[in-house]
Amino acid sequence: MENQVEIKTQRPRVTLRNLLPEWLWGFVRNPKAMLGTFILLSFVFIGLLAPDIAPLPERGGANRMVGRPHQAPDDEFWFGTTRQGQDVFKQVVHGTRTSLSVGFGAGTIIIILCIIVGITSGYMGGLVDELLSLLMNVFLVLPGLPLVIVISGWVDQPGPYTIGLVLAVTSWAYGARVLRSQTLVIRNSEFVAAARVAGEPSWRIVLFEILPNMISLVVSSWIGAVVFVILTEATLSFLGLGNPNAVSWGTSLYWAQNNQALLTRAWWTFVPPGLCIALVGFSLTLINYGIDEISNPRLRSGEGG
Amino acid sequence: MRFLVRRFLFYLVAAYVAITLNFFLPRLMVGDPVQVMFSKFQGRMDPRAVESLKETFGFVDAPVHEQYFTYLKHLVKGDLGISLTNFPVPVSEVISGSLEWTLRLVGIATIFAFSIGMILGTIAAWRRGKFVDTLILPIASILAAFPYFWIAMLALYYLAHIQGWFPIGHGYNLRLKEDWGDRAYVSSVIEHGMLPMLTVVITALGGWMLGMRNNMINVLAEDYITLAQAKGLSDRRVMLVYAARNAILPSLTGFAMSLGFVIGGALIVEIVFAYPGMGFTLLNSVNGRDYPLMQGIFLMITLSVLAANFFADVIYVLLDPRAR
Amino acid sequence: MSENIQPILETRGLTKHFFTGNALSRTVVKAVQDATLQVYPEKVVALVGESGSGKSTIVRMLAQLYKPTSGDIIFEGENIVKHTSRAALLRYRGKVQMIFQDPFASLNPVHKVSYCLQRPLRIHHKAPPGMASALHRQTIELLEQVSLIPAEDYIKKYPHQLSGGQRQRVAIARALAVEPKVILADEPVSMLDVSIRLGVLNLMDRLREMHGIGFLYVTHDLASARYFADEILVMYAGWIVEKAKSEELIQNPKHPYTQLLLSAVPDPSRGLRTAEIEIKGEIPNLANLGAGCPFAPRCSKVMEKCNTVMPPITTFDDGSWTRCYLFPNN
Amino acid sequence: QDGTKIPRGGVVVVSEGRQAPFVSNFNPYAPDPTPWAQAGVYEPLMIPNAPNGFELIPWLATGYSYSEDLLTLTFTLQEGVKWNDGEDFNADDVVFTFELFQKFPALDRKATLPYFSSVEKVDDYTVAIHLTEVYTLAHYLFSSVWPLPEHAWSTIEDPVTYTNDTPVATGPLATVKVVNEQVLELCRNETYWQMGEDGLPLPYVDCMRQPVYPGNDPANLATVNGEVDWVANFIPDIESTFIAANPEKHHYYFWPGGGVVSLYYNTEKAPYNDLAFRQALSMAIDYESVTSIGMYGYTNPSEPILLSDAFKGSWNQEAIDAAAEMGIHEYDPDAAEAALDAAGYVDANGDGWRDLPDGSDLSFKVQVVNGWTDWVTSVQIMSQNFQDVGLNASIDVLDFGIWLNNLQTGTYDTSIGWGTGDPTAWDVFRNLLFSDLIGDDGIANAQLWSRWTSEEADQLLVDYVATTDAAAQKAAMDRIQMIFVENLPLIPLFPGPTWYEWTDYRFTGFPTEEDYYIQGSSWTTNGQRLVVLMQLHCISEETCAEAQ
Amino acid sequence: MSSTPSQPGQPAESTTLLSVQDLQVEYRTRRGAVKAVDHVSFDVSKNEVFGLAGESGCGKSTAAHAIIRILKPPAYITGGKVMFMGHDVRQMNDMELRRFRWRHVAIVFQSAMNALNPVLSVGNQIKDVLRAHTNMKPDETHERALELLRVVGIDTKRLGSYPHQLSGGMRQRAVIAIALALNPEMVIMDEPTTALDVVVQKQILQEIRQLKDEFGFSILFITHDLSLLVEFSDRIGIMYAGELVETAPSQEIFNSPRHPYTHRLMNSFPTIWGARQELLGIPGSPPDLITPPSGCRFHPRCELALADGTCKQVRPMLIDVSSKHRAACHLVEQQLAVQKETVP
Ligand SMILES: Nc1ncnc2c1ncn2[C@@H]1O[C@H](COP(=O)(O)OP(=O)(O)OP(=O)(O)O)[C@@H](O)[C@H]1O
Ligand SMILES: Nc1ncnc2c1ncn2[C@@H]1O[C@H](COP(=O)(O)OP(=O)(O)OP(=O)(O)O)[C@@H](O)[C@H]1O
Ligand SMILES: [Mg+2]
Ligand SMILES: [Mg+2]
Repeated sequence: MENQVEIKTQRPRVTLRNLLPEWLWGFVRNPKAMLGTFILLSFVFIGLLAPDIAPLPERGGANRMVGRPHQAPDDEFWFGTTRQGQDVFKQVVHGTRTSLSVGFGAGTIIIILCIIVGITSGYMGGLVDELLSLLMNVFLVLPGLPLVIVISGWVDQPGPYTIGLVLAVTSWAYGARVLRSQTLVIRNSEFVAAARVAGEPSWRIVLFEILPNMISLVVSSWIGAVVFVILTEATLSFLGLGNPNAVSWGTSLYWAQNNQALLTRAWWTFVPPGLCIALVGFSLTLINYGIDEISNPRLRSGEGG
Repeated sequence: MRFLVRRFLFYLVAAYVAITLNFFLPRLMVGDPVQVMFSKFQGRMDPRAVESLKETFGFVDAPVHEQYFTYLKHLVKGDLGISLTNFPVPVSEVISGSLEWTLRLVGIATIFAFSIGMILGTIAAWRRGKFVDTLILPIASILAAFPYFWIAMLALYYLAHIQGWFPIGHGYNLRLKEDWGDRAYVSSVIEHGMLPMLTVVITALGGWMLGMRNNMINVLAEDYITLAQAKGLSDRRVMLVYAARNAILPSLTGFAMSLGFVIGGALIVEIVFAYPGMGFTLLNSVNGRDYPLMQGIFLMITLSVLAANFFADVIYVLLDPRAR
Repeated sequence: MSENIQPILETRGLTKHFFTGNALSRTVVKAVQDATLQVYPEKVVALVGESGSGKSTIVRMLAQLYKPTSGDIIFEGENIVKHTSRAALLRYRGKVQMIFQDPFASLNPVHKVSYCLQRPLRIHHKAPPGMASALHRQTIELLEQVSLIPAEDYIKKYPHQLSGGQRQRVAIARALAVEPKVILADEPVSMLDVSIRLGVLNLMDRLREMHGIGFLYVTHDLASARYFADEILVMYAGWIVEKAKSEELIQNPKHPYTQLLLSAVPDPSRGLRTAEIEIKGEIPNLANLGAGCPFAPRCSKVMEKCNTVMPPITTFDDGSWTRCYLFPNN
Repeated sequence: QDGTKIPRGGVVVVSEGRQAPFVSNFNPYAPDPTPWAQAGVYEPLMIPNAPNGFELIPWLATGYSYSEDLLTLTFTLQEGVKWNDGEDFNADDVVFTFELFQKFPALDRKATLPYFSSVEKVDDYTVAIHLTEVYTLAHYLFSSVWPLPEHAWSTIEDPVTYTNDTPVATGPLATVKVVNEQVLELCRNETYWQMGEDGLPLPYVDCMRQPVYPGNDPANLATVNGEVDWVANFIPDIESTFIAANPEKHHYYFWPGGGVVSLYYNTEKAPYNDLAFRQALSMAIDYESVTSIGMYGYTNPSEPILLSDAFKGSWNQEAIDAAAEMGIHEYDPDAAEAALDAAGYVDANGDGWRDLPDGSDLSFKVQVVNGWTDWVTSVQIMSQNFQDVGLNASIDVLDFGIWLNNLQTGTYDTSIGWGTGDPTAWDVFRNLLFSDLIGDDGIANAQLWSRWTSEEADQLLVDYVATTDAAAQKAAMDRIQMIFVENLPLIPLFPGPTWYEWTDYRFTGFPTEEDYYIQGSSWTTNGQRLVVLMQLHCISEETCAEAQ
Repeated sequence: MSSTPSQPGQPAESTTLLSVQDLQVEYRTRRGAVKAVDHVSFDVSKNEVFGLAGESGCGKSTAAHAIIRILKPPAYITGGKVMFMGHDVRQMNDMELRRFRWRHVAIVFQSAMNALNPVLSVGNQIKDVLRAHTNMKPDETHERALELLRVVGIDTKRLGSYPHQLSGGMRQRAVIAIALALNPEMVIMDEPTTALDVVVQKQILQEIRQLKDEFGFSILFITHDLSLLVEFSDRIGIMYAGELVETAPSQEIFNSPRHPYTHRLMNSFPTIWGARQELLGIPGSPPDLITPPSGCRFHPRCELALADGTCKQVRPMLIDVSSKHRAACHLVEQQLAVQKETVP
């Protein structure tokens, strides 16, 4: 028993709130997390500053045809032009906006659904839990992508945001389940019992006792959801299930493929959007690894010697 | 055993939900799918002809619950309706051909990705900071961040088209007859499956590997590992029997749960590689607005995923006595 | 405990059954059966038993964290099992508080010490509303009462910045905040380091005297029960099998289980005394208990009827009692 | 063939953009039968030769004639034709086929039902069709059906859902060898009625194999790799991809003879009901960019009169000149702006976009079908053109079904859409202007999507088919074109190119740009590919062996 | 200083089985090195039960793990010697180490639940050892496994059971069975009974005692429960904050502890024996081992600490109080010095 005590002092529970400075410190000192953050922030900046980085023509937006078709990268068109004579650089820069906002938007909806369903089910227990768990498990085993493909087949002209929404509605189960099991653990912990004995009402227990303890889990689930949405939105757009007129990385790839970018060796229409998706995905994954390592010190590499 | 019975019951419920969802999806959509579906015949065909076609497809007005029971009744008989794009071929017949190819490709690729991921993850954790951990792991996780289709297209273009190492598309050499007794056919099936498989494996590997590595690291900190080492067992035995076997358990549940995603990803690869599986049948049905076929395919994929999940549960029970 | 003092908190026939498993296989865990106990002001009652014998379950029912399956809990003459309104609950919690076993788990790691202490003050309106300074002063006082001095240092700390003993003191301060009449202490020191256990026990003893608080002290350690409590209840497999004044119980155990327990306590003065009492059998599984005495399979003096009917309570002149056929009711 | 023996054998590999897996359905009247069931397994009565002004080539019918009153159309049938089960093909089969339509309207894929009342067997090889009204182009319609074998089909209970897995047919490729989700392989009908130069039954090739490619991409890769012989795929940048891969052996010819793809608008709505607005739109479109970028330069801007090169003989030069005079159908953004200004479409509220003359906001969408990327690009260019002249245009990419439904129900602003390409110039205008095409339910059939009609045009169209007098028909046709140019019910963009590529690694006999004896695309369903099939043969015995 | 500090490298007595000399172990963390075991020396003789006691975190387990070299990073042995039957454990290569472990020294961990692999049957975990170290045939290992279960008092039917199917007591016995599988010379028991109830604890300790008498192995017994330790061990070492502060035969340490820490520790345990008395405990809490207090590590909690600052500045050495009793305290040194002066 004493031993447990010792282990616990060794490994303080990591939660954003309690350790903000320490957590940040851990985060800042984690090379993976920092590399990920750096890449991500670069993209966020690109997205935010898109109109300044790649000013749009007065009319027609990033899809406006401004050059000759399939021009290789040069001084004027840094990433070359598409078969339609559109500026790939502009499309990629403005696509960053779309992809990131869809990713973070839908990711946020997902995590909110996860929190609502997961915590309700974990905290309430009983019949509510049974039913919600069933729902979660069902959504878990239903194959996600085919379901989304089928649903988007029914939606009228799904733009990136619509796709994001469809993804949000169908993909919350995994996170909800993780949060639920964590809630179950925390709900049975002594400090929750202590709060009840102190006379705290349920809503306060959920919001002020349970939720803050799951911040790192919530954040990593959220990031996972964002990655998932970005990748899946790109996939669906690529398959032509989205709106080909939108400006997003997936759409760029759709057009590249339609114009036989590889056969015509117009690699510049194909590589940048793909790399952007991969980089953002990779950066978020890195951040998640970082969070994992911070909340579970065992995973850290190069500990000690 | 009780665990398996419970899981089985759950899958029954999940299957039922999927079936019901499948029924209501088109009915929940905005607009009139039937109208949209038949609009392409309009103008090309006499309205009378369109009307009688509608009837043939079974789009008759009836209360929803009646439609639902008819639907269930038909399902029980294995009748998934009639494909629109392949009229009047039953959906079940359209699917049956491609299902086999998908199961083969996805099944084998997934098992490969999973096992290689498990092995590499084990090694990465066992020899932390060494080659696998510091080199292969980061590469695999970068690859995992790329969209499936992107890698697939590059592979197709470079390895198949430019280098000519692999055939471009299709499940076998179309000059041959489908005949599993024929050596040439079998080897062409293998040859054609390589590249799609490789893509699935490469993109899925990172996730499994990392998961396994982290589980391994947690397991390695357990007392029973220390005890096993103290017992003077060989490293191999400790690594495989004591550590890996325990570390694989959480991955196995994860594996079962993410099967739906995996299959989704593999479908995309099929599309890129002209592989004759469900993926491209599904895409076609979507592009052709072949609702009955879409529903049928979704149902089939779901049922396969459920079956695979159950299979994973069985393995879980075999590996973990606590679940028995 | 003399008859003239009224117990402040008592239970009658308190029973708790847990239903576990799923729809396919339901099992009943009979965690507590027919428990009767009294807590008196300014006195300590110890509840001793092996792990899983139902001690915490009793405490949690008393803290109104679990609903009893049957039986009554009477507090200040009122049966609180029947009063379930939120206001009644809050009133009760203002008078009966609890200290948990694990000070590392019973303080929320995300909240500072000040939050822990001020929440009960606010909830139970112990501080004049809106008076931040009063709240602060009371917090300081509480910390000083539990010897966390200088209190100002502790008020801003997070639990993980405190040692185990300090944490348990904060937990005690939190219980004290509502000025309770009864404190239910569920193994409050078993998780603490040997060298600081005593400090916490001594602190609780001081507070008992100072505030006249009645304690229900749960432990599996007979020696600390003897040290801290006036009266000891021994529990086995959901049943309270014996009650006596501390010294009486230690010197003159009646129930065979108590005897076994005592004999098992290590005695440094002698060295290992082998096989003084034959120890056999295993702790029974609460999920499939028979109707008889749960100790019967391990009892060296087992009789036939032990296996069929649980012995009734036999009360002795000094107020102690036991449940054993060796002491027939006369 | 200069006395040299034509080599026989080989499997022609065909790709025609087929993306869906094959299922066995050789019922030619199914909504979506297996490819080549219609012209390959079965054959039509006659085949219109598109490059040759749609002259009808005798096939199962040797000729046709109208009765005096023009109310009966008689076909004489080819003698000596046998079904591949050995039965003779004769008038009974043709009569049976038309009567089957009457019994099962769902089979009437050619929409013949409104035009005939009954079919009559005159003798074993003569069939008379009694028309419901005078329609002097009926021979095109009725010659396009694929006769079914009465002896095999009369017993079939529900021919609508009948999948006809082992077809009884007359066609040159009536033997089904493989049909699965990846490949279709049809082989020669050993008893085919047409003979080759060597006196043996045609075709020279043994089989036709068509693999499934789930998208343009893999199909084009295979094509570029030279794996396919006869192709009907859209290949972007064909010169630098397909041709560059092997300029010697790779060929293509995109005959610009298809229906004219046009910009439609709903003339029942403002501002499209305003001729001035329509004219301004026609001046704003950069036709060159649309064809060169949107269509990859595979076609040319259409003449203002909606008729493609296939109908060069019917062109009314006067109408073309009139259009030029009006300045319509000529990319001139300044003129467009001026026209808009003049008509009162100015930016009234200062939001940067032109408004309606009454001051209310003007913005519109250009509809296009999702996945039809050449069209999507064209629409992107046009909407950009419109924006450049101050019109707030945006793009609405729609699912095909919804797109068509919108066009038919008139719930759209503007849209790109196809036009009729065959078989006569009359069909082109009739499908676009004939007011009867709007049904009682308000559905616009054929391509009357712009809903612009005039009594004069109606009358001219009726007159045209009520006579066989060529001069009268020419006059009517000229006038219709003039009406079209004057009223601009839609803006013709470009004639739809027919995708047609071939390789001569293994086979020869394909129509070439120089000798375009028939439309070369294997994709045509009106039977022209049968004519090509009769010509195809291996280059040599070696290439036959190679093509297995 | 006139004392005789413990001399590393002293030739071991013939009965000495294990000799730990000046052992130093540290955990290298980001915050700094935790000196968990600092210059610890003790011997264990054949057939002896040597008890190691101290508060949580004082380095008992670390020392035990260091003896059979199963420490994992970030723990590193940074100094000292571990001699077992004259062999230096620190010098052994992998092969020698594997052979040394279990054949000569076995270990029983604190919590049996965690020490048993949950997915292997108990029988398999016993047989594993036999397979790794002997050439027994399958039926021989089976026989031996059954025998071992019998020895520790588990129904032999349980051979195929999995850990979760056994009660806590049975699991602990199974772990002991594994430890005894190869008849080792020494068994290290790291809090083998902490998770158990007193009654079961008693039962198991009695059994261990019997087994020890029967098979004649030594035990290094680690616990924080002094009463238990005194009752069970022949000799006891008391650790505080990574240092060994006192060693003596158990009765002697119980009756006349010399180190103030030991003294206070003895005074922290209520007992059920003897009269009920007020106990004091030890004020304060154990130090952080990254920056341990200077001098005597106990001095901040010691009310007897010398006013002249010796305790604060000078680190006391383990000195012989009597032939079998050693303590590391300046007070003891002083007393001894006084004694020496008065009794020449
Ligand atoms: N929420 C619950 N659901 C089901 N069973 C429970 C629950 N809580 C306790 N039990 C069971 O009730 C019995 C008594 O448990 P309790 O926690 O009261 O024992 P305890 O005497 O406090 O033990 P310990 O000394 O380990 O704290 C145990 O068998 C336990 O498994
Ligand atoms: N992995 C680690 N990293 C850093 N410090 C550690 C680690 N493990 C143990 N320590 C530190 O080493 C010291 C000794 O730990 P050890 O486990 O040996 O103590 P112990 O005496 O066995 O305690 P217990 O009675 O709790 O088992 C402790 O202060 C602990 O904080
Ligand atoms: Mg308890
Ligand atoms: Mg320890």
